[in-house]
Amino acid sequence: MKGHFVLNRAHLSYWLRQLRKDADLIGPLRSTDGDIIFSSIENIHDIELDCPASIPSPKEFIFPQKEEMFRFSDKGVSSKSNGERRVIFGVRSCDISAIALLDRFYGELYEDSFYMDRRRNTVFISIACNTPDPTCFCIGLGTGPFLKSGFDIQLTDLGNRYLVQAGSGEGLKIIRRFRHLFQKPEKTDFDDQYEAMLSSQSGFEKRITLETVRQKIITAKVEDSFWESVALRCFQCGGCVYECPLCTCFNVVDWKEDKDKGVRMRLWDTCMFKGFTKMAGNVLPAEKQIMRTKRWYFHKLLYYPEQFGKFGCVGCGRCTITCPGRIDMAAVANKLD
Amino acid sequence: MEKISSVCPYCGCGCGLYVHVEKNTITGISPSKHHPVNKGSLCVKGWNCFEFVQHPERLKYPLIKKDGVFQQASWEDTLDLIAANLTKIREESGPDSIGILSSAKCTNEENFLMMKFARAVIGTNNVDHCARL
Amino acid sequence: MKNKNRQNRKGLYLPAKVEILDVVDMTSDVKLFKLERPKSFYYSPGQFLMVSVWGAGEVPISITSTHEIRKDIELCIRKVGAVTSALHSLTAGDYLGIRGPLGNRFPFEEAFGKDILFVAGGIGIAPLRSLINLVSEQKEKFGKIALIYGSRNPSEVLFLDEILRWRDEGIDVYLTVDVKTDPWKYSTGLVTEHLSKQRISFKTCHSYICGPHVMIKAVMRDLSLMGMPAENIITTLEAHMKCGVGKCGHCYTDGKYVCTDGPVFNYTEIKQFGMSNP
Amino acid sequence: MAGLASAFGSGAMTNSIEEIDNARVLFVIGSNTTEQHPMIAMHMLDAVDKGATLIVADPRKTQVAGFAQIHLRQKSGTDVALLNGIMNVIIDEGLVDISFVKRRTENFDDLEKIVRAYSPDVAEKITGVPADEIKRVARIYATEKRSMLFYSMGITQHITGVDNVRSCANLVMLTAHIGQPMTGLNPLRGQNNVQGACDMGALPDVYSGYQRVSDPKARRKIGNAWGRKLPARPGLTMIDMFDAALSGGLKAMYIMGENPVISDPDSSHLIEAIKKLDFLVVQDIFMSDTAELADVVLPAVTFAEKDGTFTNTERRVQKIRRVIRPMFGAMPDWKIISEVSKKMGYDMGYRAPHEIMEEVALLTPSYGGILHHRLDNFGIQWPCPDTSHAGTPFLHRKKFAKGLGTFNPVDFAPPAENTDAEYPFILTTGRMYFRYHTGTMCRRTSTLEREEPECFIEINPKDAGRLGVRTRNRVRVLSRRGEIVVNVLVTDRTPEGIVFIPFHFRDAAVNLITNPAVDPIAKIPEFKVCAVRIVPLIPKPGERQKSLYNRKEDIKILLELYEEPKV
Repeated sequence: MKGHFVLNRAHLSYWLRQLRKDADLIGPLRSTDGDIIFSSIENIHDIELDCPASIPSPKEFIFPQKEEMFRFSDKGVSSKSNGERRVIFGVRSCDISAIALLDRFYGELYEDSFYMDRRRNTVFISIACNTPDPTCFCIGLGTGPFLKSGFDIQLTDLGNRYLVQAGSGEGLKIIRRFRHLFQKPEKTDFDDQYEAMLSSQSGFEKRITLETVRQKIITAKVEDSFWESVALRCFQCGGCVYECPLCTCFNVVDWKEDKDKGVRMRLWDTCMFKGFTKMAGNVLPAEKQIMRTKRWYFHKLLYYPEQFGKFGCVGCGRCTITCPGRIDMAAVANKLD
Repeated sequence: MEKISSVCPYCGCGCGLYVHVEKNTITGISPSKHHPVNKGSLCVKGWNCFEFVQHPERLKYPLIKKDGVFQQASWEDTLDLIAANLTKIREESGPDSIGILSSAKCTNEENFLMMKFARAVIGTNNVDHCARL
Repeated sequence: MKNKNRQNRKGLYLPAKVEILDVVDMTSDVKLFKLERPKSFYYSPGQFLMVSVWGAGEVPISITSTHEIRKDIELCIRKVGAVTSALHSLTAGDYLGIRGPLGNRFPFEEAFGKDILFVAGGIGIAPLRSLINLVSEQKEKFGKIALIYGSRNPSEVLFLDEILRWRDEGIDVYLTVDVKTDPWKYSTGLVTEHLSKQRISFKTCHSYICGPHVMIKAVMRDLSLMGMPAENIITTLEAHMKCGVGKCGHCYTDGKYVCTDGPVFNYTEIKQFGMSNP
Repeated sequence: MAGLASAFGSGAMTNSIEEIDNARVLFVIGSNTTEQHPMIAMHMLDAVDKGATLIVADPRKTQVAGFAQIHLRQKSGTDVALLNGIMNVIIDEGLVDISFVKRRTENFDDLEKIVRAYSPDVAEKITGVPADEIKRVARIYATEKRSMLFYSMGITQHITGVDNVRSCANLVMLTAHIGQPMTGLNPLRGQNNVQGACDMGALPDVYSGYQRVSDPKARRKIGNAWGRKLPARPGLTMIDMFDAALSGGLKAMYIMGENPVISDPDSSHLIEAIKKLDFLVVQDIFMSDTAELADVVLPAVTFAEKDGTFTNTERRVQKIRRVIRPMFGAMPDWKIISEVSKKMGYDMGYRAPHEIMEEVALLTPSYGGILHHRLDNFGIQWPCPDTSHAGTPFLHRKKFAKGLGTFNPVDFAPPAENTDAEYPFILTTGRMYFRYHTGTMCRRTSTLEREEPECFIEINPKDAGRLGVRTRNRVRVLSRRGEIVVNVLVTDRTPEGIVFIPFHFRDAAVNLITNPAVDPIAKIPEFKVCAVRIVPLIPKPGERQKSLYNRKEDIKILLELYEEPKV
C-alpha cells in the first residue's frame, strides 16, 4: 500500500539519530520527578515510548506560550523568522488531530505568519495509542486513538516492529531519505495494526459523545443554573485554556526596553478572566464567571462545529487533569449526557 | 528546548513546575503532574510566573545615589562602598546600629547567609524578614 | 456583509510606520489625528485600523475620514486607556504604527433610493462620519437623510461645524444632550426619545447606529418596534482586540469575531449574540 | 509562629497537603484558601467531593466559604471567643479525648477554667455566630477522627494573633487531632519561602532550626563553626528596627528582596524612619518604592537564574534550578552577600548554593539530612535529621517537639481599635487572587496586571445604600492615621459594618491607614481590624463623570425600559 512501511524496532533509534542531524529532535522524556516532558533529545534511549499525554500539549512548539513578534525602534519594525527545523516525536493522535485543526484556524482567511513559519518547519511523528489513559475520550470524537489521515507520520507499535504511515509530503520525505531502513508491509502487519486498534478501542474508560451535549445546548435544555454550578467551582487558573491543544487565544504586550525601542510579544491568554474582554474605560462585557464559562464551552461545542465541522475538543483529557475545581469538558459532558 | 524542574516563586504552596527554556529565553511554564501539592494544576500566578523574569524593567546594574539621583556604578565600586559604610557605622555606633532584613522570597541558602552575615560579619542579632505580613 | 480581505498576508502583525500630519483638539479628552495615507491604502466607511504606539501597545480605532474625499486618514480618539493616553501625548511629526484597514464596511448600496437614519452617541459619531460624508456627497441617490446625535453635554459635541454644514446641505439634524448648559439651543434627553420624531418611513428606511453599547441596544430595539426590518438596522461594535484579524480571540462572541465578521453588524446578527450572556 | 511554638515547641504546618484529600473534616479559619492557596483549596474540594465536611470561619463570604457546609461569619477580631465557645461545648458535652490530654499535654485545668466562661450563648454575643452553629461545629470537629484545622493571616494579623493561634492549638490538643495523618494544625504561609526564612533563622531571636540565640550551647556551636563570637542578646524585629531608626538608634539597614514601604502598616511613619537612616542598601529585582529611598541599590536575580531551595508551607524543602544566565548585570543574592562579606574581611568561601546547604545541614538538626542531591524527587519534609531519613510528613507523632503539649488558655480581648460614631466601619485588609504582595513581580505580568488595575473597597449593599454609594463611585476612606481614595465595589461578600481593601496597590496604599499596633509577642501588625470612616466623593462640576451608560444600575433601568414585548 502506498505510503505504508515497516520499521524494525531496533532501527528506530538509528532513524531518529539521523533525523537529529539537521533538525532539533524533540520527544517525550521522563523527568527526574517522574513527569513526562517533551524536550530536546540528548540521548535517544531516554525517549519514553509508551507515555501518557504530555502537559502541556504540543501546541507549545508551534504556538509557544511566549513569543517575540517583532522588535521596534525609531527606524521601524523588524521581525526575525522562527524557522528552526524540528522533528517532534511521540506525539499522540489526539494532539495530531488538534494540530490539523489549528492549521486551518491559523491558515484560513488571514494567515498567521508566526504560526505558519514554525509549522512549515516542523514534522510530527505520532504514535497511535495502544493504551489510552483513564482521562482520554478521543474515541467518541474520532480524533484517536488511531488516525486515518491528518498526520505527518504515524507509527503503530506492533511489538518488534512499527507500521509506519506517511500522511503528508513532509512525512514521506523523511522516510524516503532513509529508505534502506524501511520495508514494505505485509498483510500480517495490517492485520496486527487492526488488532492493536481494536484492543486500544476497548481500553477506554470514558465514552463521551459531545453531540448529545451539543443538541441539548441548542435545544436550550441546559439551564443557566447548571452553568452557574460549573462557574462556581472555577478557580480562575486558566489551566484548561493553557493546556487545551485547541485553544488559540493570545495577548499582545509591548516591552519597552529603552526610549523608542522595544519588543512586541504575544503570550497565551485565557478567556476565563474578566479582563480578557475588557474594553476602554474599564467596561467589562463578561463580568460574571458564568458568562466566561459558557463562552468557553459554547465555543468548543457549538461554534467550532459551525466553523470547522468539528468539535473544539479532541478528548485529550488535559483539562480533566489540570482543573483544580474538577470541572472540565469530560465532567460537564458527563453531567449533561 | 529544555524543561527544567523548579518551584513556583509565588505563594507558600510550593507547586512544582517546569520552566521551558530555549536559547537562554524562557518560553513557558508547565505544571508537574506528579507533584504532591499541585498534581498537574497551577493557579494563574504559577502559569504566568515566567513573564517578569526577563522583563526589561529589571534592575540591570548597581546604582549609587549621588545628590539624590541614582547613577550606574560597577559592582566593585558598589561593594567597596557598602563594605566601607557598614564597617564605619559598626565601628562608630556599634553592631546593633545596623539592621538586616532578609527575604521570604529568597532561597534558604540566601536567608542562611544573610543571618550569618548579620551575626558573624556585622555582629548583631538585628535580622528579620516579613513573615508577619 | 463579509469582506474577505486577503491583503497584506506576509506582515499580518507588522505595522506600517506613518507620520502624524496634524493633531486637532476636539474636546478636553478627544483629539483628531490626521495621518499620512500610505500608498495603495484603500478603505471604506466602517473599517478600522490597529494603531500602535511603540511601547504602549496597539488598539483598534475606526477611521472617521472618507477615502473618496480626503488624501489623509483621520482618526478621532478619546483618551480612555494606556494606549490612547500615549497617543494623546503625540504631536504632528511623530510616527505611529498602523495595520489595516481591517474589518467589514457599512453596507449602503442597499439604501439607494431609501431614507437613511443615522443615530450617534458621543464618540460614536466618528465611524458614522465616514459614511455620512460619503452619503452626503451623493445625496441624490437616497431619500430623506436624518441624523440624531446625542452627547453628554454641549462641550462634548464633536464635529459641530461639520454637522451644521450637513444640516445646511439638507440633512435633518437633531442634536441632543444629557445635561444642558447655556447657550445650548438644541434639545435634551436620550437619543431614543427623538427617534419617533423623525419624518422618515421606518418600514423601508436604513439606519446606521453607533455609540455606547447600551444606547445601541436601546435604539435597535426601538427601531425594530417601529417596524424597521432587522436587516436594515446596522451598527458597528467596539470590542477588546489584540490582533484585528480573527486570531487572538479577544473580540470573539458567540461564534463571531467582531474584527473579521464585523465590526459592522445588523440587528439580526446582534440578536444572535448574547447566547452565553445570561 | 510564636503561638504554635509555645504550645507544641515548633511552628509549622503539622501535616501534609496531600493528606487533605482523605480528611473527613476541614475547619478553615481566617484563610481565603481558594484565592491565596488555590492548590491547597483544590485538595480541600477533592475531600469535600469525597464527602468531607468543610467548615469555614470568615467574616467574608469567600469562594471557599461557598463550598462549605457550614460558614461561620464571626465579627472581625473575635476568633478567640469563637474558639473558646467551641471548646466550651467540647468540654461540656464530654467530647474531650481524655486519654490524649492526660498522656500528652499539660495545663488542661487552666484551660477548663477559662473556657467555662464561654458558653455558646456568651460566644454568640461576642462573635455574632449563633450558639447552635457553634455547638454543631464543635460536635462535628470533635467527633470525627480525621479533622484538620487550617488558618492563615486572618488569624495572625491581629494584636491578639498569638492568642488566636494558641486557641487553635488548644482546640487541636483537646480533641487529639494531632500527631496522626489527616489531622493537625496547619498554618498556610503566604509567601513562597516564609517557612524557609524562619527555618534558616532570619529572625532576631533564633538561629537556623529555631535554636535560640540566648542558648549558650547553640551560640557556642554555631560561633565555633563560623569562627566568631556571636551576640547573645536577641535583636530587633523589623517593626522595632524602624522605630529604632526613627529614634536614631539604628543607623544603617540592608534590605534584601523586601518592599516594606508598601507591605507594612502605617507606611508614612516607615518612610520617615527610612529617611533618617545614614545608609540604606536595597537588593531587589525591580526598582521598588523602598529601593527608591536607598543609597545603594543592588540588582539581584529571580528564581529562574539561581540554584537553591525553598521550603513550602508543609515543610517541604524543594530545589529550584538555574534555568537561564543572570539577566543583564545582576548577581544571585547569595553571591552578593558573600562578596560584601569578603569586602568586610570575612571570606565565606562558597562557590555554589549546595555548599551553603551543607553548612545548614551541619548546624541545623532539623535540616541534618537535607542536601541538594537528595531533593530531586519533590524534596524532603523536615525534620530530617540525617541522610538516611526520608523526611516527616506529619509532626508530633509520639511526643511534641517540646515534650508535653501545653494548653495556653486565653481570654477574649477586643481589637486594639474600636468603631465609634466618627469611625463606624471595621476595615479589614487582605490579598487578591490576581495580585501578589506589593506587586513587584505581578505588575510585570500582563495577564495579572490586566485583571484588577485599580484598588477598590468592598462594601455591603446595605451599608452602601446608607452611604448612598454605588459600584465604581469613588470614596475617601479615613482612619485615625490617614486617608486614601478608592473605588467602591458593592458586594455581599463583605458583611454589614465591615469593609475590605486589598493591600497590593501603591496608588491607594491601604497601609497608609492601617493600625501599626502589633501583637506583643509575635510583633505581627493588626492588619485585619481598624476603624474607618467612609466619605463619598462628589465629582466637582466640570470633572468628568463615568459614562452614563457604563453604570450598571443605569443599564438595568435602560434595559427594562426597552425590554422587548413578549409575543
